[in-house]
Amino acid sequence: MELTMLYYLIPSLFMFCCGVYGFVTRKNMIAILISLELMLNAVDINFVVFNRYLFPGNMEGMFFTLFAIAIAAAETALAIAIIINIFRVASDIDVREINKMKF
Amino acid sequence: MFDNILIYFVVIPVLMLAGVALCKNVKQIRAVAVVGSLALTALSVYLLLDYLHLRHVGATAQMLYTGSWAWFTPLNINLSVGVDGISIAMILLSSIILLTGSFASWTIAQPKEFFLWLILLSTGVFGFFISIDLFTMFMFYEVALIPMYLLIGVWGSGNKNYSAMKLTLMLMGGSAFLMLGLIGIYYHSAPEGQPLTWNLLEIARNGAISENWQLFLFPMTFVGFGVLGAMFPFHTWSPDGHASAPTAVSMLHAGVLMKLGGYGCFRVAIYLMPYAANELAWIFLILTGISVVYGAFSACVQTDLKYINAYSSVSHCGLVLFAILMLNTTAMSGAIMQMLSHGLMTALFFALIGMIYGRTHTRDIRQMGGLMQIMPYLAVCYVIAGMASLGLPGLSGFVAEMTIFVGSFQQGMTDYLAGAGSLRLVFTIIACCSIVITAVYILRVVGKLLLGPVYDDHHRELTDATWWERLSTATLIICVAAIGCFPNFFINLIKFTFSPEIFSVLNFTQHSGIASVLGMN
Amino acid sequence: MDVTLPIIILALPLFMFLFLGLLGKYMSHRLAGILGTAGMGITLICAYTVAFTYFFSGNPDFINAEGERLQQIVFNVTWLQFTPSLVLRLGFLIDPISSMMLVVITTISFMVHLYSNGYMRDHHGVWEKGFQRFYAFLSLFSFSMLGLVVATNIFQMYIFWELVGASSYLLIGFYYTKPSAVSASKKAFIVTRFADLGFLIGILILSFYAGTFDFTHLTSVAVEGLNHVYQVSEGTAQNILSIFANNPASTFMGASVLTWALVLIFMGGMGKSAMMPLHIWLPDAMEGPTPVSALIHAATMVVAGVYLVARLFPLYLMETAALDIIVVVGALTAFYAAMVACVQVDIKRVLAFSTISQIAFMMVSLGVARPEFHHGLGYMASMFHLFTHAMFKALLFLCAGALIHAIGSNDYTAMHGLRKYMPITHVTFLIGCLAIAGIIPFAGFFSKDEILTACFGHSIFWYIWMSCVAGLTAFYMFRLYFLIFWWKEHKVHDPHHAPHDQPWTMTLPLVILAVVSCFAGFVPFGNLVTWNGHPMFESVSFLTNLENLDWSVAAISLTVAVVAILIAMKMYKTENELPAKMRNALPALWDWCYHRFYWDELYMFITHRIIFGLVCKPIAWFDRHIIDGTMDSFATLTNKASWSIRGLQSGNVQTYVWIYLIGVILLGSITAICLI
Amino acid sequence: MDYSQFLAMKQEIGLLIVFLLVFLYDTFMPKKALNATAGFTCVVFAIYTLVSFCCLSACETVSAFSGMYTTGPVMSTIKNILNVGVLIVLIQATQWANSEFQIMRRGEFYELLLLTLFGMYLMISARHFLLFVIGLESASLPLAAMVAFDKQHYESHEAAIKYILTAVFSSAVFMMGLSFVYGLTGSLYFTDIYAGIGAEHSVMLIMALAFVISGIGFKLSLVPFHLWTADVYQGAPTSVTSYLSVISKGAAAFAFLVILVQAFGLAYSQVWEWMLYALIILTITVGNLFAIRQRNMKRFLAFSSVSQAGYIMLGVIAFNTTGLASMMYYILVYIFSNLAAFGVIGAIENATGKVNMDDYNGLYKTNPKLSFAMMLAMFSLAGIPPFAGFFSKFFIFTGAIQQGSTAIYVLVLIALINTIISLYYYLLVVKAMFINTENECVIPTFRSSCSERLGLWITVAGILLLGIVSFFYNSILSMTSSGGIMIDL
Amino acid sequence: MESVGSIIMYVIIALAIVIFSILAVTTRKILRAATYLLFTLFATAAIYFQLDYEFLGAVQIAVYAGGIVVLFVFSILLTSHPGDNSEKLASKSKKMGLVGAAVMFIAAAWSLFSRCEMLMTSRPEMSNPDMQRVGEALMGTAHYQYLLPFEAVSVLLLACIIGGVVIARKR
Repeated sequence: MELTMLYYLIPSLFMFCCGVYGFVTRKNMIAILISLELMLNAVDINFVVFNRYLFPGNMEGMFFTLFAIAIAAAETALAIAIIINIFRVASDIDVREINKMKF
Repeated sequence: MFDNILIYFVVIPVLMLAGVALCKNVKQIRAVAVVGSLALTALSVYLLLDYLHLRHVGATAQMLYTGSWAWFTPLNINLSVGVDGISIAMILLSSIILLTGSFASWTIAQPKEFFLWLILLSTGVFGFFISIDLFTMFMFYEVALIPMYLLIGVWGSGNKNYSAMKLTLMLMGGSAFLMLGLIGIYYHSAPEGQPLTWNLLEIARNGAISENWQLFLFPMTFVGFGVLGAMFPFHTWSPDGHASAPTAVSMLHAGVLMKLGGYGCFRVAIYLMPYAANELAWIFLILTGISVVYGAFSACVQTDLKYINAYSSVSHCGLVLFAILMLNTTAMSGAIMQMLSHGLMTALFFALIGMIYGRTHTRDIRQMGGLMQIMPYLAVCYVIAGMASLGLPGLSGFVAEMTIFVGSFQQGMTDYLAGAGSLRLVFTIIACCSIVITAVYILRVVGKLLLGPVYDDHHRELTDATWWERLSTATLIICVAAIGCFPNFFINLIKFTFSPEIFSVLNFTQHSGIASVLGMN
Repeated sequence: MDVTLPIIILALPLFMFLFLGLLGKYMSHRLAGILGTAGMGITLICAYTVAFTYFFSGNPDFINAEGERLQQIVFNVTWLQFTPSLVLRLGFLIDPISSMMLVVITTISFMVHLYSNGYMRDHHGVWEKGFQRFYAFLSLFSFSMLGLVVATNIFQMYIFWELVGASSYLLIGFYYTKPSAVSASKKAFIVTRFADLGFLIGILILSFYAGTFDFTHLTSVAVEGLNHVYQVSEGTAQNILSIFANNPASTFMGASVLTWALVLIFMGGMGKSAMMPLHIWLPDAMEGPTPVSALIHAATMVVAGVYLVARLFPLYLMETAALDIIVVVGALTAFYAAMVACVQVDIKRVLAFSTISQIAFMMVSLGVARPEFHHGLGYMASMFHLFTHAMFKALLFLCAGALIHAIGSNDYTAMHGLRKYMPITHVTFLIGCLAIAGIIPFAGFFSKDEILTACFGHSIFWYIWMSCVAGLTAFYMFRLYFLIFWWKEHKVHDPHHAPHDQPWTMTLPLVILAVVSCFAGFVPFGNLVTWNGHPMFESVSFLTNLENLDWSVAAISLTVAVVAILIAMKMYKTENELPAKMRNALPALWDWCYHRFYWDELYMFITHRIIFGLVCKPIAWFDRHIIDGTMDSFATLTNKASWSIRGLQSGNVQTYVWIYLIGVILLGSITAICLI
Repeated sequence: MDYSQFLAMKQEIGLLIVFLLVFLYDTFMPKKALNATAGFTCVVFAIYTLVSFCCLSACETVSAFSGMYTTGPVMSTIKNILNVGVLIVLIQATQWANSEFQIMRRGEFYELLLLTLFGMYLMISARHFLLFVIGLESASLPLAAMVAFDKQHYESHEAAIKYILTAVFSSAVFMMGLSFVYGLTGSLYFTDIYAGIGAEHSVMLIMALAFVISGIGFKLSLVPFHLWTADVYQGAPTSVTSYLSVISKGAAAFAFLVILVQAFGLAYSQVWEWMLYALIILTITVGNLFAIRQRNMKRFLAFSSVSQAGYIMLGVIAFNTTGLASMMYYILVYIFSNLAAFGVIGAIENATGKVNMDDYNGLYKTNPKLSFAMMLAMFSLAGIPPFAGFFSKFFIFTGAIQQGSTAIYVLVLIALINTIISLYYYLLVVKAMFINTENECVIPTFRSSCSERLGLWITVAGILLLGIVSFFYNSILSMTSSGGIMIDL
Repeated sequence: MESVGSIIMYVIIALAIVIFSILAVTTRKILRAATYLLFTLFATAAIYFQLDYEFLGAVQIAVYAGGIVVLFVFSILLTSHPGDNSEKLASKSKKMGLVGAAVMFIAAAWSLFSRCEMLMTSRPEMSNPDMQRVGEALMGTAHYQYLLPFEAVSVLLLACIIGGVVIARKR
């Protein structure tokens, strides 16, 4: 058996879909953030795998992942700050309750 | 730029706008409006005479006073102006109606805003008529449309919000098609390799729009302008809009704005796309033919004075487009005459209706009667307007309609004899029937409204026209009679444009009565 | 001919109209009346001068060496140029019939102007409201009518045709506060308008084929055997003939295009001349002031139809099918109107129906005229009858006006036995009756006799038919005469206000017209007015007409007339039961006649139920609900769509991303599927 | 390692200097001087705008960091256009920033704003997807903080969380697409991608393209990626909303064009063209349909801006220099029109706290000048001559039609028909102000602050002049067409 | 041909990713979700290691596992009500989630499999990117060197810090 690229892409894809599922189903906003982390992580894996298998000569994928991790960290921090703020205001972080503005 | 006389037709209204904006009280506003519109009228009369003089001394260019100033150079958009007899006729019409409209709105509430919008509207109108650049033309066209919304919405009556919105949206809907058509024309305005142009004359000279494209662009432009020309089935803004509009706005709208539609139809759609005009005329002939009788029949059973007149406008303006589609010199000249005639007479009508409404506070003919005894001046004017509308010789309606009928019939018979179908002939005869129906609804109104015993005793205390109202109506009546009595003057003014050399569509159907083939004269 | 007089003839009435119409209310009634009458008087003088110059000056412009009368265009101004060949000109054409009409119109018009000075005020001398306006309208009418008769081309005729219609409208509706007058005027206008539609289309067809509107071109046709026709080259005439004869598409629904054109033009004539079925406006038009009825609805405007056919007569000759139609329409109308006239109560209505009947006589006469028979005797007879009828019918109407003025009612039931109170009126009315009944030597005798002769020459059937109508004419006129002046003694309620004869302004026209009615029959029309200008008689004297009578026809018609008068005398001279018996004997007929064969009801049904109810209202409904509804529904649909998709924006961020995801995948996959 | 390459990024450096100045001022100045932070920022930024326009703009295409960063006349121009917009936003925001509740965070507001603008600069100039992503993120993440600025309002927080969650989701999808692109081409340089995809027509690339488009479509709020727009616009402070609606949209639109042209290019245009057809039709229509129901002015303008984005995209799909110029011009005009509207809304909100359309009933009676400005803005947005919006709309249609296919005619027709719907709702605002009178508590007459008036005057002047004075469009168009082919952007 | 060890390693990693991903998004307890996320991130790091990107793996563990997850745990503690740490999922949103995830999976799989031959590539030889190379790439301006993004991301982080400060600050 050879570990072709497919073998790495499938788990990553799966992770991404789990992230989608989590985003759409979870009520807790932090859980949603967790799902988003999964998605971003899946993308990172993709980049790395493509880089490793197809274009071992450069490090594009790797560096993209590197920066993506940084961005993800920043984004998480910001999101968590906002969530905590909301918790202060509404004392609830159920995303389904956050729908005062609609239609 | 300012040595071209035409530019002043835009400059004066803009100055008027500034003037009105600076005015402190109603008297100053009136003064600005009257002086400005008088200046415009004088200018247009001068233009008319000078034009005739130039033609007399042998000017043969299609458009005179042409001028072109670069605007959006990369797209070849210029501010190009130029007029021929038709434009001059329209400019004259517009200035007269603006003048009389100013008088008719002598005592309007919030005069400052009202006149601002009204003058903005007329800026658009004048600009449209002097332009020969499609872009500029379209821009002025839209400038003329939008003030209607506020004029009706703020100063209107009845179901004004609905009407104003409907009118604006429907007209803008038309201009949506129009815009597409115009841009399409632009991209086919010149043969491969030559610079594209928006200039009407150059496009016509190039004749580069391929037949297939004509078939696509012609309906776009024709419908676009046709909406404003109240073509069936896009006419429904007209009854509601006119019914709700204040007097001067109805006057300008029915008198001038609806003419923009007809003018555009022949100046852009037919002039630039002769092939498609010839091919597709039948569709629009049917629609406009329907408009003619349909509007007249509808007018027969209306009870609101303005609705009657609005439907009558549908009928008359339908006749304009109908005649244009005959694609022959006589009928097209008739169409222009009809525009002039309808513009003046319908303005007169709306002025009178506004004056009557201002006194009786109703427009329902069932609740009025015997006004001849109470306000004889207005009543007599109304009768005269009615007579003009039903085509009494000596007034403008007759000459216009007869020219149209003669021209249409000629074309119809030619078609028929050439084996090109009897559509034109049949619809000409149907359109002729409208003169009877017109008589029916006009006399019905005259009989119910003006004659007979006084319906409402409260009306007995009402007064007759004031001096400014008299001035306004008398001016219009004089103009109506002038056209009616000296039609050849106007026909000669118009006719120059409708020669096959200029209007290439006439080549497609070049004809004359068989008699002239045989050498009869 | 000098253009001054013709221009005055047209311009003066127009000027008087504008002058009186615009400034009338600032001047006194009397002044307005005087000005109006004086203006008309001047016109009368001019018209007479022109007519007499034409007929009797012997100027080679008007008459050639062989004594044939020529057409002469005095002036012709381009008014509106439709196409290079179709030009609408306003001009002044003199020829026998227009000269004759000038005389008729100005005479009657002047009489009416004069008469109205007395008529249009009440017994206390108070002027009618709108007196100045009345004169203005009369002037307008005179202008239009004069313009009509001198028209050089068919479109000019149409213009003035419309104008006389409008002035008729204004005059019928003169008492505009009266609803009946308003509706009568409206009816008159619309019915004639409808007829004019036919006229217009006829003109369009004719002008398309002929390439001209001008009468001189249209009617200069050479008919075999007659060489001198208005001095037009034979080639041109052949041209027209060939156009109509050889055109490949010249038939339409079984009739030639020319027939269609002529019939449609005749339709216009039917409207103006109140031929059945377009006659319904004329009886109602009696709502107007009586002088107006005399002028417009008896003498001048209503004969415009006849004049029109006469004007285009050479064209009609080319298509005798159209003439046959004219005969049928005319004969039916004549009979119908005579029947109805026998039972009417309102004296003006009797006269109105009588007018219809008499105009129908003229029509029939034109219809039966053929060059083969006595050089187109029917044409001459028709014009002759037009002339005499104008005189005596105006006389009768003016008499009726006098009666109405005196009594204050239109019904003979309020009159009876007036002979003692109004002797002048009595005598003049009797003269009028004798004239219309066709008693020798009054005017009507000669003209009617010629008509019957012409009929006789054409077809025995129509001859008998028209003779019967002539008998009926004598009957109903004398019925009227006896019922007004005899029947029983007049009851006078108040001796101070007994009916009496009228002021001189009214009497003078009556007397003049009565005298004319007595002698008009001796005018040698055959030498003045013939269809081709060719004189009928070798020499002319006062008794020419008498000498050239066809005595067999004359004797029969005289007998019929006398018998009819005797029957009328028997029935109506004194109060008796006979009329009631007659009525009971034929109740259905009487009823139908009395209700004018229910034509008005039929029209009401068609206009109100069919046109208004089944056309206009549905169209208006369709417009508001279907067309407008569609336009509105665009807006409604947009709004509905807006509401229906608002769920997308649920406010829940999870839905947002879900839609985002599905959206992006759909976008990608649909593109992928489409492209791969 | 030629670090002098940083000097190619003149405008970015200038912007960072402005940022540093503001940052230092805000951090180190005494408390009293802090009241002038707003004014200081405006002045500094104005100077920068001017300098940027005069000196910093690139006269010719300059590429740095081996093609990762490019600037040129067109890029400089769009940045200058954005600068102008930001300047107006800054001026308009002064009143709000100095309000009681915002004093604490005033400096940070300006700092964040400048940093997001920096992100947009990067988006515009990036020719490498990594740089682009960083630009995209720095243009959107700090915005979340700005959206959350109105701490006393719950809506502000709600908007912020909705914004950041969808933004991150969108960037995840975007990066997923990028990973596919990378997998197919092996590089993230636009030029390499352009060369790499060649005639590639696999599902993978199409899907990747869809993901990429969705990521930028999110910033541009194209339907169906627009759902955050309305909520965020409504919840965010008005100044932030106006910034979001014009500046970030303008930058994204331009970046979109750059990506499509440079990375996916002509060879692939038939694919993305069809996607864009669908997106444009959906965007314009759905945006309009939502807008007609709205009563909250900010939410209303949110949907209006959704549909405006559709029109901007017409310039992208035109795929020619006229289209590019028209798009830039459209953005410029749109900045002025929309900022005029937001200026009025902000002024009224600051004075009375009212943002509903019904509250505007009878506004003309009490505040004629404001309602006049608002009317001009509405007419300009609706594309009514002689205001600038007409010209921009006309030119963008002209540009689109220049492409010449039948489909584009249909698309433009649909867009034109949609202008009728948009006219309807813009007129609703005009109607509320001028025609409606039935209002119990009319907004009283008030005098708006100097900064607000200044902002409004600038925008109104722009609305009136940008169209009639042909200089602006002419110079943009001549500049874009002088570059020759689109690929040189 | 891979060594058996790496295959076993792969299987473990893949299973861990799949299982912990599922658990992370389905567990009701939010703290557990964070924990599962941590495991997933570790598994990801393991993939990086397996694919010879040691530096990246290290960063992954340091930043993600060490930083972000801790952040999550703190925030969870800050925002959870005592005794309210489980959530129920509405079946409707479950369905939506399933559909969304499935559609995503299908679409992505479809697109991946459209380039089958690419998926089947075996791992080529590659010299480990040593720190030298990484550092040069990070500081270089040439092709495939990332100085500019590095600077840009610092600006981004600065912006996020300021944003975080603004949000976190009371009032």
